[in-house]
Amino acid sequence: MPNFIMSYLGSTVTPGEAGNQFWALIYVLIIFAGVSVAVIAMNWIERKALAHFQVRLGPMRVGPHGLLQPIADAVKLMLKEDIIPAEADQFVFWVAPLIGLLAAFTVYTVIPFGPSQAVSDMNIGILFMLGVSSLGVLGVVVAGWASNSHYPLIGALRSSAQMVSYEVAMGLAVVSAILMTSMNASGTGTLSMIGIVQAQQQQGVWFIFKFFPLGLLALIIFAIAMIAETNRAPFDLAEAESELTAGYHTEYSGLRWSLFMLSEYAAMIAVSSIAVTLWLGGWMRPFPNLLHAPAWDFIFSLFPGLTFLGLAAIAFIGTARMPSHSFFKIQRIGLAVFAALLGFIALLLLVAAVAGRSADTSLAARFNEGIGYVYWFVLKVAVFMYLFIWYRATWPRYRFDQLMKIGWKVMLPISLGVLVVTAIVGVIAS
Amino acid sequence: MAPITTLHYLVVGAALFVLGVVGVLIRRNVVIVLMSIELILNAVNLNLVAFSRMWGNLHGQVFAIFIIVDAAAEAAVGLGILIAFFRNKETVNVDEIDLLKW
Amino acid sequence: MNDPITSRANLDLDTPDKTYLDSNELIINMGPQHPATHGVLRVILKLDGEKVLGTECVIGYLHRGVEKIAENRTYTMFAPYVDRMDYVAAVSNGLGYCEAVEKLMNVEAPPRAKYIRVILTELQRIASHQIWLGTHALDIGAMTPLFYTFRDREEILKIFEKYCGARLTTHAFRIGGCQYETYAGFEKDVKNFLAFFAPKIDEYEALLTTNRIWVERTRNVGVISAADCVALGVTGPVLRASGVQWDLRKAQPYAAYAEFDFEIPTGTNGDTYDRYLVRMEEMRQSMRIIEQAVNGIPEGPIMGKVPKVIKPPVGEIYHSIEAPKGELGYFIVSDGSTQPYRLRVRPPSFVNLQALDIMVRGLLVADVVAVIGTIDIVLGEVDR
Amino acid sequence: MNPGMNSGMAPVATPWFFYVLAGMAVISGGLVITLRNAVHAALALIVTLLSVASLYLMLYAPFVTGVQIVVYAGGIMVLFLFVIMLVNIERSSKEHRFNRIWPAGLAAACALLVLFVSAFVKGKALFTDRGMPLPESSNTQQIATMLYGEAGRMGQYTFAFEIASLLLLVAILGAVIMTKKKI
Repeated sequence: MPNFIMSYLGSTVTPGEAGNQFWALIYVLIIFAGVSVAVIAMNWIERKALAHFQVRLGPMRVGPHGLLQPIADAVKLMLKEDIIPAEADQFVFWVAPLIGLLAAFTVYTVIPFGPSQAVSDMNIGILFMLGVSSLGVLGVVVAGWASNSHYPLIGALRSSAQMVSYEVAMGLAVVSAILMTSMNASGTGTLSMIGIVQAQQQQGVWFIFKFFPLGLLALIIFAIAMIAETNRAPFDLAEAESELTAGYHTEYSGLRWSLFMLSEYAAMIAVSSIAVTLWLGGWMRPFPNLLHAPAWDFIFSLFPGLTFLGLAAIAFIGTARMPSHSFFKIQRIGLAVFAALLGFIALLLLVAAVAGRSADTSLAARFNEGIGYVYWFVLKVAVFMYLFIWYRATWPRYRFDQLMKIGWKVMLPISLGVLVVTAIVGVIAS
Repeated sequence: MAPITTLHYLVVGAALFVLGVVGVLIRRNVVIVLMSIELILNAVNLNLVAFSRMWGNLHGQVFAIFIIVDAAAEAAVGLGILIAFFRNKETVNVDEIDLLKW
Repeated sequence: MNDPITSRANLDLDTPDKTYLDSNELIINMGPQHPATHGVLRVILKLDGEKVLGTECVIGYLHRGVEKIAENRTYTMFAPYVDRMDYVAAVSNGLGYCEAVEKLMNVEAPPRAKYIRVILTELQRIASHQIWLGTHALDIGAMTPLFYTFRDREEILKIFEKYCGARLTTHAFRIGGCQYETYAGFEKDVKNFLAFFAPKIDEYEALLTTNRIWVERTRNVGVISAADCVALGVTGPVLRASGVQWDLRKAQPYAAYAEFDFEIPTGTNGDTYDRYLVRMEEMRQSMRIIEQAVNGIPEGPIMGKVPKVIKPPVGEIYHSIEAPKGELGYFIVSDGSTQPYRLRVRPPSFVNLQALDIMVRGLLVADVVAVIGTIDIVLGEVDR
Repeated sequence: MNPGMNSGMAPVATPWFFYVLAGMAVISGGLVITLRNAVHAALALIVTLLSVASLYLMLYAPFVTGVQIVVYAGGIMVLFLFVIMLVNIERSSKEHRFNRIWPAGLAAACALLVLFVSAFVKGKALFTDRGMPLPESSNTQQIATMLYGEAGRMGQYTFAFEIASLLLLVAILGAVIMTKKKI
C-alpha cells in the first residue's frame, strides 16, 4: 500500500487523466468532505465576523467561542420536522434542493488545487464550470415554483432573472482571461483550469496584473457578477428577508433548507475558486518567478505551518483569557484541546517543510509541495470569502430594477469593452 | 458486452427523434410541443456528433454547435410567440390556435 | 386642488384587472406576520409583476381599546396606559397626556419640571429616531446600522432607568409636574451622553448618507408632495421632508420649548432620502435642545399645585405635542368626575400611515418596505 | 471495442456508461411527451439533455458537451421554466393531455420508426468507423480553427458563424418585440 501511495504521489497528472478511478474517487470524497467542512467553518466565521462588524459577540455558548455552533445547527436542522406544504408539488419540492446541491458540488471536479491536485483536468474545464454552476438556477426556479406560494415564486423569478443576466457579464470577463492564455509563442490558449494556471506560470504574471488595468477590471467585473450569481448581499434580492421573507426557500425547513444553504456556500467557494484560478494564479505562491531560489521555496513552504501555528497561538490566548470561573471549565479544556490540535498540525507541517527541503523526490517533499499548492489556493479563496462577509455587513440591498440596470447597462458594456481592448492589446503585443 | 458502435448512437438518436415527433404531433400544450422540438434537435445533434466520430473529422461537431445556436433562437422566438399568444387568447392549447389572425 | 383622497382609484381586490390579459395580478398579503411591517401591520398588495398597483392596510391586530379604557380609569390611573401606545417613545406620550390634563385643569408645571420634561422627551426623540434608523436600514438591507443604533440607544435607556426605574414604558411624568427629582449626576450623565453621541451620528451617516446603494434605494422613492401631506393630515418628519416647516415645538410651543434655540430641518423632494436626512438632522437639533436645557436647568419644585384627587372642571380640551413621529394630540372631554368622559388620541403613526398608498403606487415591492420604514409607524400607536 | 476507440485514450467509453445514459435519455424523453405537468416535463427534458451531453463526451466531443450544458440546460431550459410559470398552467394541466388528432400523429410516428428501423437493419454495414477519432485534448482548438480560421485566414465556417450570430440577433429582437405588452 505505501508503494501504491508513493507511486501515486510521484505522478504529475490528475487521476482523471491517468484514468485512475480509485484515486479519482478518493479525491471526490476528500473534496466533498473538505467543502462540507469549509462550509461549516465559513458559517462560523461569517457569524463571528459579522457579529464583530456589528459590535456584538456572535455565538458564544455552544463550545468555546461558539466553535460548535455550526454543528449544533446542523444537528438541529437534521432533527427538525421536514414540512412539505399540502399544496406543493411533492416530487419537485423534494428534488429542487438536490439540483442545486448537485450543481454546486459537481463543479469541484475540475477545480485545480494544484497541478495534479484535481479530480480531472478537463479540456473544457472553465466552460464546464460555468455551465454546471449555471444549472444551480434550475434548482432555485423549480423550488420557487414547487412551493406553490407567492413569495417563493417571486423570489425564484427574481433570482433566476438575476443569475441569468449576470452570467453574461461573468462569461465575458472569463473570456477575456481565456484570451490572455493564448498570448504566448504558439498563440494557442486553453479552457482547461490547470492550463490556465500554467499559462500564468509560463507568462510569469498573474492575469490580474496582465495588461494593467485590463486584468484587474475583468476581475472586478467577475467579482461583482459572482456575488449576484450566488445571491449574496448586496444582491441578495432573491432571499431578501425584509421583502420576501426568505425568497425561494420560504416554504422549506429542516434538512432540505440546510441543503439550500450548503449549496449556496459551496457555490460561493466554487465561484471564488474560478476567480482565483483565472486571475490570481491559482495554486501558485506569491512571486514564483521573482523569488525562485531554493531558499525562497523553503521560506514559502513554511507558511502553511506558520499559519496553523498562528491559529494555535490565537486559540491559546483565547484559552488563557477565558474567565477562570468553574462554569467555563469544560469550554477551557475544549479550547485548549483545539489549540493543541492546531499546534500539532502546525508542527507536522513544519516538520514536513524542513524534511522536504533537501531531497526533491522524497515522500515528504511531494507531500510538502502538495500542501503548499492547496494552502495558497485556499488562502486566496479565503480572501474572497471574507469579502463576501464584508460586503454583507456594509451595504444595503439593491432593488430589482437597479440590479438589472447594473447588470445590463453597466457590467455588460464594460466587460465587452474589456474583452475588445484585451484582444486589441494582445494583437499589438504579439 | 458488445462494443458500442456508431449504430448504437444512431439508434438512440432515432428513438429520441421519434419521441420528439410523437410529442409534436399529439400533445396539446404548446410549451410541451416546443420541448418536443428540442428533443428532435437533440436527436439530430447526437447523430451529427456520432457521424463526426465515425468519419474522424469535426464537421459534424461544428454543425451540432450551429444547431444548438439555432435551437436557442428557435426557443426564444417560439416562446415569444407563445407569450404574445397567451396574452391575447389566454390559452396554450394547440387545438385552440386555429386562426391566422386575431 | 387635486384631492388625493377622493382621486384615489378604488382598490378592487376581487376582480382582476382586465387591461392586459397577460398581467397576472398578484394579490399578496404582506403581514401581519412579515419581517418588514414593523409589527402586525397587514398590507394587501395588488401587484403587476413586481409593480404595486395599489395597497390596502388592514390594521387592528394590536387593538387594545386604549381610548375606552380611559373612560373607566381615573386621570392618574390612565397615565401609564399611554406609554403602551407608541412604546418606543413612551416619554413623549406621557408628556402629551400630562400636559393635556394640566391644560384642562388649568394648572402649570413648575419650570424645573418643564426642563426635565424637555430633556427626557428629546432624549426619547433621539431613541425613537434611532430605532427608526436601525429598522429602516435593515429593511433596505443594511444590517449593521441596526446594531449601532441599538448600542447607542442603550445609553439613553440607562438614563431613563436611573431616572424612573423603567426603560421602555417609563411613565416618567405626572399630572402637574414630575414624580421624581433628578438623581445625583443626572446632568453629568446627560452631558456625557451628548459627548458620546455626537460622533455616533456621524458614524451612522458615514455608513449611509453617501452610500450609493442607499441613495439609489431612497432617492425619489415614496415621494409625497406638501399638498398631499397637508390634505392627508400627515405630520412630523414626513411633512417636514416635503418642505413644510411645521413643528409644534415652534408653532405652538409647549413645555419649555419657547426658551430654546433650535432649527426645524426641512427637505425639498419629499422622498425617502429627504426624510432620512430630516430625521438625522432632528437628532442633532435634539442634542442642541438637550444641551441648552441641561445647562440652564433651574432650581425649584418639580410638582405644581395639583389636588390629590384629580377632578378637572367640566369642559373639553385638545392638546397636541410634537412626538418623534408627528403630531400627537389628546382630546379629552371631562364631565367633572374623576374619570374622563371621553378621551380620543390623535396618533401620528395612524394618520401618517394613510399616506402609504399614495407613496407606493407605481413603485416596486422592495420600495414598499422602504416606505413603510420611512413613515416610521409603531403598530401599538396605529391600533391603540 | 473497435480499434478506433482504443487509440491512445483512456477508456472512458465503457458500454455500461453508454447503456445507462442512453436509457436515461430515452426514458426521460418519453416522460417529456407523456407527463401532464409542464414543469415535470421540463425537468425530464433537462435529464435528457444532460444524458445526451454525456453521450457527446463519450463521442470525444467535449466542446459540444460544454455548449450543450451552458446553452441548453442553463439557458434554454430556464427560459422554458420561466414561460411555464408565466402562462397559467393550472388549468391546462387539468385538460386532456393529447390533442384531437393524436391517433393520426401516433400512426405517423410509428411509420417513421419503421422507416428508421428498416434503414438501420438494411444499412448496418454503412455505419462503420472510417477514420480515427480526433484526440479530445485539442478538440476545442480544432473547432475554433474551423469556426474562426487561423493566422489571418478565414475558417471554413467563419461566414456561417457570422450568419448564425445575425440569426441570434434577429431572434432576440423578435422575442423582445413579441413579448412587449403593447406593440
